[in-house]
Amino acid sequence: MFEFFNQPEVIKIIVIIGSMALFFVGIFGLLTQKHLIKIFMSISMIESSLFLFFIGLMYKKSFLAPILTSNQEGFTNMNDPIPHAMILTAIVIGMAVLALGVSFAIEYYKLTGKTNIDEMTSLRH
Amino acid sequence: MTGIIILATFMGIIIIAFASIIQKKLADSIILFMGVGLGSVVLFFTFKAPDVALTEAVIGAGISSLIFLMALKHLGEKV
Amino acid sequence: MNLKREIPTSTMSGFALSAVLVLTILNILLQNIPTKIQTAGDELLKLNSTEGVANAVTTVVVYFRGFDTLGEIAVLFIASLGIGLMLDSNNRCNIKAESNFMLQTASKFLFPIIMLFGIYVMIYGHLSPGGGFQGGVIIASGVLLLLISHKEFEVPHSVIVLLETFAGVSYVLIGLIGLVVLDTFLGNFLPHDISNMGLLMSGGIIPIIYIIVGIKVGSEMGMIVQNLIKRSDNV
Amino acid sequence: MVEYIGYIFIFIGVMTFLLSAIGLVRMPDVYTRMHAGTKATTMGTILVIIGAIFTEPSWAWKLILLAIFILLTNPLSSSVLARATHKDGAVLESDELKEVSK
Repeated sequence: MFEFFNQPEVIKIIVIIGSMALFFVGIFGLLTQKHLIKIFMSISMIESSLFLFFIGLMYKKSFLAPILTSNQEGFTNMNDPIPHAMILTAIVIGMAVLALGVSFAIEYYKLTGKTNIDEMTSLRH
Repeated sequence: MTGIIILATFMGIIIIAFASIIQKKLADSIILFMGVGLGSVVLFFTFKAPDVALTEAVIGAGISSLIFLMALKHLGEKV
Repeated sequence: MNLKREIPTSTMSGFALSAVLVLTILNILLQNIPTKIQTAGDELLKLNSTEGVANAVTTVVVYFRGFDTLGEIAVLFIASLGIGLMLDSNNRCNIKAESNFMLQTASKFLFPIIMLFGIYVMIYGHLSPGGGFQGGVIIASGVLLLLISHKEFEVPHSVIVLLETFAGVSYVLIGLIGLVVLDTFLGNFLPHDISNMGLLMSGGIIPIIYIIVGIKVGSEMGMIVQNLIKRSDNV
Repeated sequence: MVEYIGYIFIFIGVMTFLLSAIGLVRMPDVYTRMHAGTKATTMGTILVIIGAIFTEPSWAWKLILLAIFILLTNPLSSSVLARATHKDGAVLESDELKEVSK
């Protein structure tokens, strides 16, 4: 029974469907919630799902982490390091941009006293 | 065994994320959102990416919670 | 969320249409999963065994994509600058709860250990998981501990300016020296012998660049944290 | 042979974690839940670390440092949490010392 889940195709299907589900949970939060913090949280969830998709798609089960240790010779049988390097910087930059967005929200609340996005209509007319 | 770990962690992450979205109190929502980050750490480590797991552990549990909690302190619960 | 409300037919049909579309795309995706693909990563790992260091991710971040990393820390700098402009910080902590004696004493013991761990992660970034980005954020979380426990603590602005200027200038300077010596921006002009891969003093400029990235990320993240904590509270 | 001693230690540590999780569900109020959730995890983590020292003897110094760090931080964080809940106004479910204190 457990061997069925260890096939590479099945692992890829789990990764694709799981990260799509997390993506749509984030979209659901983005569409239904009104508070600004919930909106930022949903955007962060969508980011997380993309990171999981990126890393999980290049995962090969029998391969090792791309770091040379003392009991293996040469850079063979290793996972692809390019998605790791991309996602590593993307996480840090996503956090900094999230902090910038939160500071914008704090300033907006200080100016107008609104946190509900349905009430933010000052630019509509 | 690896496949079952990946499947269970994905299901846990999705359930925690949905619970975090539909929570009424914002403080509970933020605490549950940290659970999404922790589940991502487990998944990154299972995917043989220890660098990314270390980054996500520091950011998702440390600084990200600070940002959301300071936003909660200034913006308040009122919708 | 009111589930008892009547759902219009157009919404229902749109939902059904999108479900059919998603299933179709999923079907196409699942049928065309290639089992064995040749990626750029294989060539890169081959190149890494002659050019890089033991941690292949570090080689990609610092050496093969070094110019992009320069742009990324510039993005971090601009985000930090924007937060500093948005939240005009005064020298008053706006957390109302008083920290007690236990937290104040223990944070004095814990802060050097956290800094030591951050510097270890930074320096050993080319041999083990870790590196400049992670170490910088760990140092920033150490600063966060002191900011929460000691109300009067503040990182002086001149120190941040000094560290950030030093890190940015030396990154570009090392790149330009590589451009002069080896005709490549960020060329590895220091000796990097393959035979002692795995030692601390190996890899040429790669560990130096990652330490510089760590200093820059640490000072920027520390500034973001300090601005968020010490924001003026007169809303 | 030495690995099996390590596996026994890891098993006892994981069982302590399980007891702590059961306590989190079973206990009636915040303070007793905190008691179950923080004390038992300190012991469980240290037992798992001792087991890891037996299974991988070359990592011993790093693991001992990790144990010292956990011994420093875990009681501190639980103390700060308890202080915060007390300031927030949490009450015991059944306060048996109420008559004595009044």
